[in-house]
Amino acid sequence: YAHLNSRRVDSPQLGRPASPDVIRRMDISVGADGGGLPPGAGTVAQGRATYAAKCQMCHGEAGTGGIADPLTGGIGSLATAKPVKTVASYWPYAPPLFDYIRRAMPLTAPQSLKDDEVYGLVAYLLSVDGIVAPDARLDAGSLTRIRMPNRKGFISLEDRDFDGNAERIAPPVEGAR
Amino acid sequence: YAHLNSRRVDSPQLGRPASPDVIRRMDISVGADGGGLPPGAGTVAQGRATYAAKCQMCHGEAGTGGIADPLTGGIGSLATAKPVKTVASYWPYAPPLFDYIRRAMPLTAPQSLKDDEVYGLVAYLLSVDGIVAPDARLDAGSLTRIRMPNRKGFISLEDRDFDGNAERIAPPVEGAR
Amino acid sequence: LLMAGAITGGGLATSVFAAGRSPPPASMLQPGAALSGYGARSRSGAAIQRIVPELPFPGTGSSRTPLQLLEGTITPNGLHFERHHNGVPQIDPATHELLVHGLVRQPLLFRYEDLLRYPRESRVLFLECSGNSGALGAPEPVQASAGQLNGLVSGAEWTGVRLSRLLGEAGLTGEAAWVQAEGADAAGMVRSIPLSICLDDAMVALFQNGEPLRPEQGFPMRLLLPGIEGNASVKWLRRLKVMAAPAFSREETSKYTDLLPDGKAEQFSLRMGVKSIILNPSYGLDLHGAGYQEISGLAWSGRGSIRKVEVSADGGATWGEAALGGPVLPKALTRFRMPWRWNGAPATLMSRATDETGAVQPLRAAWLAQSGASKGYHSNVVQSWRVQADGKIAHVYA
Amino acid sequence: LLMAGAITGGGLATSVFAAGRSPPPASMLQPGAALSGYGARSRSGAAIQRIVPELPFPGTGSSRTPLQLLEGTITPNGLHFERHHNGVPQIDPATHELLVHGLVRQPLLFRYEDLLRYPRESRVLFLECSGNSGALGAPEPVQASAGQLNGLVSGAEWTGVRLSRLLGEAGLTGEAAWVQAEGADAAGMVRSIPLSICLDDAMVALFQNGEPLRPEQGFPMRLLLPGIEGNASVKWLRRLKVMAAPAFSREETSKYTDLLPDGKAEQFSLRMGVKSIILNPSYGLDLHGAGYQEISGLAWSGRGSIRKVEVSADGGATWGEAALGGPVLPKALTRFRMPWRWNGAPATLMSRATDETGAVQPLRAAWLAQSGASKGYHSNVVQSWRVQADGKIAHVYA
Ligand code: HEC
Ligand code: HEC
Ligand SMILES: [Ca+2]
Ligand SMILES: [Ca+2]
Ligand SMILES: [Ca+2]
Ligand SMILES: [Ca+2]
Ligand SMILES: [Ca+2]
Ligand SMILES: [Ca+2]
Ligand SMILES: [Co+2]
Ligand SMILES: [Co+2]
Repeated sequence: YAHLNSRRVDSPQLGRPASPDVIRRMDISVGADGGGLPPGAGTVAQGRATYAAKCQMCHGEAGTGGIADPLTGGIGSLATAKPVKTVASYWPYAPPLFDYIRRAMPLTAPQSLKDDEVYGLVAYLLSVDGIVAPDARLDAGSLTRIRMPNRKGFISLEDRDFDGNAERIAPPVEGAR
Repeated sequence: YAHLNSRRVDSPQLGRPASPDVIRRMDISVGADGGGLPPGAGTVAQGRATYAAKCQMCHGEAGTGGIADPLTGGIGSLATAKPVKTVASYWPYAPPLFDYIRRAMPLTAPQSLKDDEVYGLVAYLLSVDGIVAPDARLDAGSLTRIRMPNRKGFISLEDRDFDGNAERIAPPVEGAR
Repeated sequence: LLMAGAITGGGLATSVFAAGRSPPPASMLQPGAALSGYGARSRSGAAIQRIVPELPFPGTGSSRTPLQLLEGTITPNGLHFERHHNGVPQIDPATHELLVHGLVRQPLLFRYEDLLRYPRESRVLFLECSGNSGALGAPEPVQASAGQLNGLVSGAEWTGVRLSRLLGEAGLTGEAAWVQAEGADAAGMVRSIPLSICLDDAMVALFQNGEPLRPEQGFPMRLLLPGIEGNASVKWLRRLKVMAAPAFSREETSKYTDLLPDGKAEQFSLRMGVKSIILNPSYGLDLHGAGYQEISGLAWSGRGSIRKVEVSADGGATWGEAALGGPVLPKALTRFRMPWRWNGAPATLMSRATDETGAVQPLRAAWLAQSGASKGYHSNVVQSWRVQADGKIAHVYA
Repeated sequence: LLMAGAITGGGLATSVFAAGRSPPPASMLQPGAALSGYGARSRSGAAIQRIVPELPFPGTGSSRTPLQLLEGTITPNGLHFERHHNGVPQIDPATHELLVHGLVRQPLLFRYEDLLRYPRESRVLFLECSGNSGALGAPEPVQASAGQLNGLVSGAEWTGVRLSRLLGEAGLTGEAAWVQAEGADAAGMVRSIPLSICLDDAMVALFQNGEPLRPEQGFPMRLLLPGIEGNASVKWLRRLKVMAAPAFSREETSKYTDLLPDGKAEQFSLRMGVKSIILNPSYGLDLHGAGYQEISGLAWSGRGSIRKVEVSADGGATWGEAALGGPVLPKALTRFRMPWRWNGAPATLMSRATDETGAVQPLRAAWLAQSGASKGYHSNVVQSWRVQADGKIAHVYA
């Protein structure tokens, strides 16, 4: 990237250095590899209680049947005529679930959950379908080691220049009715 | 225009024939040749009275000094450093004055004047600078025969494809300060 | 006043409406409205509204551009489609900052007023939600307007700062291959984007059709990735993290991935395909009767310019090439028009676009064979409107 | 809540904002606004308003587009300049009709809904009032914003019916050479237009930037004459009369004629010249300090496309060629940009455009020599902004 990094003469160069403290405050993201997971822990039981109090109203009992996206169930349905995409059936990695719940849920009060509560919620949700044990206690390490059912379910289109459209795969059937 | 007039195949042809009566109702325009002037007549005295009642409030006494465009005076000023453009000094034809007053004035009640009132107003306004006699009575014929002071003051740009911009007349003085 | 009916010519009526004249319209008889600081639409123009569904959470979902009621290729800012994940935030530009960090030599913060001082570029571009036209996968054709079916696409002239300029200022390091973008909305939405796309024609957009961005389109700043599915053009842009690998966040795993019939899912299918839709006539815009009718619609491709659009009025048995409105721009909506004379017999109207790479818009059957009905994303199938004998128009599968 | 300052890493704080985190912005902590039918501008965006003067008659005069606050080449419909002669009428499209009569084989009436069924075309075009930049004739440079000085020009994507199509339907006769257009406003404004212009690229415009025209721009229909002075693009179009000669009405004699120093006046000077204006930096947009500064502005010509724009930062001693934003379209606004590094010393910025015919924007001195200071119309002189040592910007005559 030398050419790009040196392209400064026709630019005002107004970016101000960001300190590690500022970055830490602004970036709460967690990667698929568990990078960014905070200290803390939570159990299935704690998560069940938090879920009942803060999530059930929208996502339904045990993560399904509410007015919001279903979170549990559907494992094994992806190749059927009626695939059910849930956290349990479709997500490939567990750490991004921590990330998403912490940043975006509950819908009515985002970023209000404590880190321990988030660990508990992930534990509870993943225990519903037996992805983790009923007595599991999750922290950064154990959460990162979880292997989701759909871990191998995705095909990256990086080698196809990120173009997965039908017309780049099969030619149209000319004039077909 | 044969080619244009026959270009109908790719058009829906939705124009509905307009009767002479509809045209007469919609078209009150008067051309420079007096075409379109209605029956009726008005004198300078009648126009002065109408003017005082309906125009003076905006255009000022005798057509000047009000908050709206000056209508009188300025004859002979066009070539000076301070040209004064008025009906009297600048307009080339009288019939369009009838047209304009009837269609657009008074500003607060357009198309409320009777045709006789319009004849009177034109007579009065043009009498201020002696373009018509103080006792003039104008009708379609006499109004059309009026010769305005600036009758010959305009140069049509028809032969220059309607482009009178400075840069089509003289080349820019390159690099001048 | 004497009204219409008076004898014309030599009549002696003195009313202004003498000689058989009826009153001019009211608009010509009284002064109109004053000059104003920001014009409003006409009464009937104001009836054109985005299509807003009933939602359980009113800030989470999409509103659609009523494409069939609009013209040209520019969408008015107020009618640009919306897709939000937890509502439209009110952001104070004076306190909003953009952080560029991660695998860079120097992490940097940019204020809004800073970005306003950078070199700018303008591009006329479409933005399309990956889920646009997803209803075309339904077993039976949904009887809905072209906007209801396809309204998650809009076009605008966007102006902003080339993203590569900001990334270059921070200085990229050798392992950099992905960028995580984050929005300052209540979803804190994040998305991992290939660095190659960020260094291509991506911009941080600040203006839309000449004005500052509107809140729904990401004021004070948004990421704008030409030709890429709309969700990745993160609104209310707050943070860009240069990474070696994607974060595999919710939006690029649980959502915006393309499930195939075998249960696998294509991930990072980012570029939108070549597509066209007939907007006029279409469902809800029935024909008045046999005769001339212009067939008009929009075509676009995430790969670049539209090369041609073909139109059929016989369900695809024969095709004719439509005229493309100029200018034809890459990754922008292109208006196409085809003169047609309806003879009153039932007809099935279709359009099919080809882009500058030679890619041809797929027929629905071909798309289904490759994608499966539950894909839901990247639907660019050829659509069909059936003109019935009474002029009513139905959505059909040809 | 624990706030910034807490020790990071191994701290046992249980608050969501532990470990030295300060609260995210409010926009990320509560759901945002719901989806809406027609989006509104941001608070700061809404501060951008047309420049409306104090007028004795609030419907008679002009409001200007604040060009220096906008971007790109498309003017938002709400900010398009206005010029009215007795206010903005409210017209019911259901009862409005267009009459085509005069030297035609068959006089015709067209309803709004009729015109909506005709073949359409879209063009991105500028519209400029003949009096735009008239203040440049003042003996001393007026200290006012670029919008105040030049805001009687705007750009939009216009869509409508080619005028030649309607004239052809009525059928033109041999003597036809002029067309009188009339608006349904309280001025009943009429204008005689050469038939050659009406048969060229003229249209009856029905849409603007995708929406129906706004009332101030002539809803439900207006005449649109590309490259021709704005007044002749009659709004609220009601009647077209084909004639053998002009009517010499008020707008083409008393107004919109160009008085020369010898007292004669050029009449039917209809085409707008080649012109450019620097919008950034400009009066009111002072520089923050020495360093990089993009010079940006707009260029256009009533004759067609812009071929090039040259920019000078030394009062015209030397010139450099600016980059033109794509697409460069005929009779449309073209954005130009020039990188510049201000060294802190006083500088005089100028732009000069050349159009596709080779015509070059005139210097003020040359324009005055040909036109005289009292011309008032068709002012397209090269303008100059003086950047003072403190960064403040003044309007100067170079
Ligand atoms: C007021 C309603 C509401 C509440 C309360 C709520 N959610 Fe959600 N949740 C939603 C909505 C709506 C979405 C989809 C958001 C979108 O479209 O981006 C969602 C999405 C999710 C998802 C993503 C599902 C997927 O597969 O993409 C997860 C996980 C989730 N919620 C977990 C939770 C948890 C844990 C809680 C409790 C702390 C919770 N939610 C509370 C409404 C709610
Ligand atoms: C309420 C104010 C008002 C009243 C009353 C009024 N006028 Fe006017 N007049 C104006 C304005 C304003 C203009 C300029 C309109 C424009 O800019 O198009 C004008 C323009 C004119 C012009 C065109 C001048 C030129 O050289 O272009 C004439 C002639 C005229 N008025 C005549 C009259 C007559 C005759 C009456 C009385 C019946 C009248 N006016 C009443 C405000 C008024
Ligand atoms: Ca490229
Ligand atoms: Ca989005
Ligand atoms: Ca995708
Ligand atoms: Ca031409
Ligand atoms: Ca006008
Ligand atoms: Ca002129
Ligand atoms: Co989307
Ligand atoms: Co004008």
